[in-house]
Amino acid sequence: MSADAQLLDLAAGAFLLAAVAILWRRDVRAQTAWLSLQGAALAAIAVILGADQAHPELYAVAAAVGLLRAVVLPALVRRAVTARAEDRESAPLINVGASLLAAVALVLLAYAVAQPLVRLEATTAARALPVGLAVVLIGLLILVTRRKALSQIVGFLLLDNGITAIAFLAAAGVPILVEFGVSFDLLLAVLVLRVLTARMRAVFGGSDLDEMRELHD
Amino acid sequence: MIAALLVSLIQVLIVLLGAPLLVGAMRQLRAVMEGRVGGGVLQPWRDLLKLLRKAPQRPEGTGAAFRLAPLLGVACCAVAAAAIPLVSTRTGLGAAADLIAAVALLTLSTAALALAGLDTATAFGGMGASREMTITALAEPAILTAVFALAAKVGSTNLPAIVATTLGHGARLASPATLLAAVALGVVVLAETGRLPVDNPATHLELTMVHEAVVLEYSGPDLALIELGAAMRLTVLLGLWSSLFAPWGVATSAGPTRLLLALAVFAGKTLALGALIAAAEVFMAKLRLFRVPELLAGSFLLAVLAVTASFFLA
Amino acid sequence: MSVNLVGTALATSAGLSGMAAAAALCSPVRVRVPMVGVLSALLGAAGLVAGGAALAGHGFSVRMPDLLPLAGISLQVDALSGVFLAVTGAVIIAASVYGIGYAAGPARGRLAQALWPLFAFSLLLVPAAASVSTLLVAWELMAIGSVLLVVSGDPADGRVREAGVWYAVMTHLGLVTILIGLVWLSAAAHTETFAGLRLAAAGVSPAVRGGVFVLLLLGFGSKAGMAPLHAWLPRAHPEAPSPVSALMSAAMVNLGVYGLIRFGLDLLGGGSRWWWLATLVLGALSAVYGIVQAAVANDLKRLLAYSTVENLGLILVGVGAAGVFEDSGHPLLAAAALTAALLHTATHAGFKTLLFLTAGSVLHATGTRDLDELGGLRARMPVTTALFALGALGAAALPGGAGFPSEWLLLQSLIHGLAVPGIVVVVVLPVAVGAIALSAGLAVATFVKALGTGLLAKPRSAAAEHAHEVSGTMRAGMGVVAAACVALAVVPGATAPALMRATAAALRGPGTSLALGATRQLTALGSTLSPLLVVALTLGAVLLLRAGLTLVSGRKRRRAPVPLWDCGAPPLTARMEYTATSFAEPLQRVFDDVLAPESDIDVTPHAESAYLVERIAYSRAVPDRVEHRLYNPVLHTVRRAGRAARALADGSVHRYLGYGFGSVVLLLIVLAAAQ
Amino acid sequence: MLSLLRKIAATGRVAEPAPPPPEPAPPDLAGRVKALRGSAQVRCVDAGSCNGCEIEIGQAFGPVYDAERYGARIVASPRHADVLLVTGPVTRNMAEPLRRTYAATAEPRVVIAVGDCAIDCGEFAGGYGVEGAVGDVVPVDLSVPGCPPAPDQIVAALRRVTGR
Repeated sequence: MSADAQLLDLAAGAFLLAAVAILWRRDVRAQTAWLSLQGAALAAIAVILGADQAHPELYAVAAAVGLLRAVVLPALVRRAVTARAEDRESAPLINVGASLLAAVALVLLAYAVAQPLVRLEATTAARALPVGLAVVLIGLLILVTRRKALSQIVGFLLLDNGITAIAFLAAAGVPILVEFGVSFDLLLAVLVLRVLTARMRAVFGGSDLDEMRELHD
Repeated sequence: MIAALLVSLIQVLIVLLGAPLLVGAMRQLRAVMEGRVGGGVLQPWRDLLKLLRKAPQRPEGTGAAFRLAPLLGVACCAVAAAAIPLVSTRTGLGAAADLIAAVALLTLSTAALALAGLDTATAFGGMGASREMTITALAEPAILTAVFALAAKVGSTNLPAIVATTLGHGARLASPATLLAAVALGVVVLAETGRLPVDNPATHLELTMVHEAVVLEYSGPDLALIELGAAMRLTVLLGLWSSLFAPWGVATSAGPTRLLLALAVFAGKTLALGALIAAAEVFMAKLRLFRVPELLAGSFLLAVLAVTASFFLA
Repeated sequence: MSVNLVGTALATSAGLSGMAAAAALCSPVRVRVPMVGVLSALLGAAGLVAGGAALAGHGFSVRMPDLLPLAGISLQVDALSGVFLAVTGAVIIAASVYGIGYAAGPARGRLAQALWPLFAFSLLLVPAAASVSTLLVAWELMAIGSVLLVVSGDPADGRVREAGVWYAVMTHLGLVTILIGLVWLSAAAHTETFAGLRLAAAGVSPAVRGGVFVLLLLGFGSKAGMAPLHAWLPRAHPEAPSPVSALMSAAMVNLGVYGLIRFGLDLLGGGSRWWWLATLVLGALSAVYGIVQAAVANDLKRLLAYSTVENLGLILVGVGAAGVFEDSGHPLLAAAALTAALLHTATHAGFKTLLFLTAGSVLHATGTRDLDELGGLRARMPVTTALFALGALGAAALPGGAGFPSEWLLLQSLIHGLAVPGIVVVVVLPVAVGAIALSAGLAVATFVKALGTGLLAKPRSAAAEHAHEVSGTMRAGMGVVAAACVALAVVPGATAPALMRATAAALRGPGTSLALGATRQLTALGSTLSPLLVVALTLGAVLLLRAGLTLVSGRKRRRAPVPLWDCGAPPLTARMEYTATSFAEPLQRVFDDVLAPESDIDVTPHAESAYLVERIAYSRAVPDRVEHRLYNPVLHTVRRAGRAARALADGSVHRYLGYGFGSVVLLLIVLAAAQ
Repeated sequence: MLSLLRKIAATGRVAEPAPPPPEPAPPDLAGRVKALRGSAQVRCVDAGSCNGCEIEIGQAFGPVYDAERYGARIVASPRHADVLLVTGPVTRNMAEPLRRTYAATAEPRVVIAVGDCAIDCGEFAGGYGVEGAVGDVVPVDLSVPGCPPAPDQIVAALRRVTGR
């Protein structure tokens, strides 16, 4: 198979590996490191596709995505990690081992359901499509099973990375403006959440979502 | 045929003689990073020679299992070393050099040692055995699934075939399947050889011991065999890993010069991997025993991903 | 027709079983047990001969119309039946010889002794049946015989009786499902002979065939201990007398697999993919669940029973894989998978018989099955310990063990399964391989526990302290099967030709790619395994090392006896040993979510002060969760229904007459409405 | 991690240069020294010391004195050991354990009494809980005087055993 195809596979593999590692690690700091790697992989995918399908504007998208996903957002999360108590997911709702096994099922599911799409157009990009789907599912899994608000932000970012990857792989890149729009309100969302967690920590001394059930009354 | 047997013999000998040196080198690197001078690369050999000459003991009430385990440990590693294409793909076992068989042999040596630990009827022996078997049992799925990923591409679990095919298509190594499998097997190798973060080979605290607790009762020549076996196990597993994921330099043809080169490359690769582990251990702390399953579950996940990737992507 | 070896052997076995039963009924107890033992062993030998002949290519078929009203008895033996005949026969030989020395108390009674040969013969009859009615008769004979034998051990014991009830109920529910399925099938195909079904099955509508298969999967699966229908197995097998446990666990459960292969693959001709995916998944499930339960079991025979669930699960994985591959047009893969399943049936029968017999010897010598009470038998019962170690090696599927080649073959067939198109297959196979690997790993831990805490180390109780080696006949029984285990472990390739005939008979297709005649090694689908070479090399290396060691350390080789290192404290007692419970504790924690163990700590404070603890009681039990979650609710509802029904019967005659009258009127109304 | 790497690079070797080797072991020990081939696994036994000696032993095996470079290593079980480093006056409770430890150590074995208390009970001589000096319980081959002895003296004693 062609060098491009192999590079794309490689990038997709790294993308997926990062998602798994984020699920694997409890330490939010380590998670952010993997998050930046995933952002880089995402940018790489865009670049490869750009080279492959001769869409020069994809380079610009790649640059923007790389900057935002690999540098800015992880940095924001990292800066949100201040209090020692905050920086590891001590007790997720289901233990890490089990959630990893759940991830196995999710990935297999992603591959299974994506097959029709893949068969639709047998390009390398399409064959890597399930990876994006799998990352989306893993992101959702993190959103569901993790307690700390920060871990949830991480899951949220994972989810969005997955969506972007799908966009790239399926439609050879969403229109540049859309991408920027998405990315920026994502940025906004993260900032808001950060401020919120900071305030929550200031007020309640922790951002454990279970402890916040009492807030609604 | 003679040449093949010779290759196997050479492999066994280099593992047998080189394993303690590998351990020595790893300890030395660690010492240097800790600002010490270190005992030197030859220290493990000095220890072994001394232990071999010490008076053999028979702890009360221990039986055949206790006496057999050290021998079996070394023997299994030796056979595995003869089978795995560490230096050349033309090993003496030929078609019978099977990946699953090699892995099972190493498991056999672990089980024998665990039985020996239980046989002593001491609390620590039993504790170590229990932990060792727990880890082995949970490592098995990751190993075999990774094997599955590698063998499915080649269509055989025959080691020389796998290595030869990989050498044929070097590009395959860069496929996600292979990379994921490599990470998965790497984690398992750490667990199976009792390195950090699964087990601390240098611990003196019985309550944190896994492998050390099993062998607390051994002394003299038996202990020498145990240490030699552990070192050989490390060497063989590192060699297996490098033969599967970095097979460059493994000779596919006979010929003395070719073999010598392959020998040198093998030594280089194994030392490099060992150095990597030793350096990483400086930064790592031991995991709690009940965090180890997480680690192994993760490696199993990676192995499954490798299988799916090998089917869907490549 | 000329004299037929298979037929003669079967007839001989029938005659022998009759003689043995008669001898058991009308001979004094002193003579009874040895006589029955010898005759039953000969019976088994006859079965072995029949199976061997069938595997060697001799066919046999006979019809005895007037032996059974309506349908008559019709028998037919092909290579597939041959496998199960041979395995069963071999198990019968070992168990019967062993039983001579083992039988004690109630087990020596007339009934128990008479049942044994009849049960054994029914086991031979099932795979020889060639018509639905014959099969059902043989099956019911087998069921009744085994139930009675289970309770024959110690009818006074409450646990034995409970196990018997569980087993009786479940085996008959299984029989009912099989009955419905087969009757439905024969009704749809308008014939009940296997030959006829084989031809007519193609004409039956897929829906009917699917329904029939589901019923058969439930019925035969429950006999084969397939989760979640396995609940009877870990209850009945431990409570039965050990030779009976061996016969049930190593021979009877196989017949469930036989039924599945015979009907699913052979008569129904493969059917559709989902049948076999279901079989495969259920098999993988049973494998993992069985071994996880075995890993935390403390009762030696219960542990072995759960290990049976695991191994039968592996066999079902093989059968399921074979079906999937056959369905997707990969005859070679299918043949390899089925061969793996059949080979594992044989090897499992070997090591499981050995394990149950040795466990029986332990029970016989110490009077307990509780691993926490055992230990230290190494010095007291060397032969038993050595043979148990051999069996454990086989069950752990390690090189040199009987289980290793068959599991290797199973993995080979699965590894090549990725060639099969279809998304489901690709999703299922890796998970199946993971499940097999997990069960293999846990099996190693389980049997290290069983051997290490049960037989090695120091005795943990007076019972184990005063154990003694068992009698000659028992050792002979164990020795026979041990030899078979070694043979299967070292030269599995020798079985290749026979197994290929069997797979060919089952798949009606070509043989496998197993190397014909290459008895030294096992070659399948481009991979080769040579257990002989591996074992020889390892043993050679061990001897070489010993020699080298004596050379290095010279004459000082004499080992100076020293006390165990006790950290300087006074000597270690047996109470400080690691027990089976403590050994399994980490695994139990890891699988907490699966096992849901029930442990409770009860602290009694001292009389003077609440801060002084007088004693702490800790108890832990790992119940079968499936049983708790699935069976108990059902049983509860049944019980409630029963109670409600009791209210109807209050003993007043008028009321009963009223019921009768009411029902008649109701019937008339229905009839009127129908016109 | 990076910071640790930087620290490692900045610190470099902290071990002091090796002092000249001490005079060889006494004749009765020479044979065993030869048998040990420059490798000595060490088991420490605290027979009742005030822990001053333990601190010094810890230093002896620390980065600065680094006894390991001469082939000495601390092990977890007397079964693995050749050398027993015994400290403190032997108390009544520790006398038997000390004997057992000595018995558990395989030949050839060396006993080093570390600190004045180990040599002659030092401060605690005649104490009601004191059984006697180490020499009264097990045969002592080398002794390291001092209260507590300096790490380099301990290292020197160990070097006489390993002969390096």
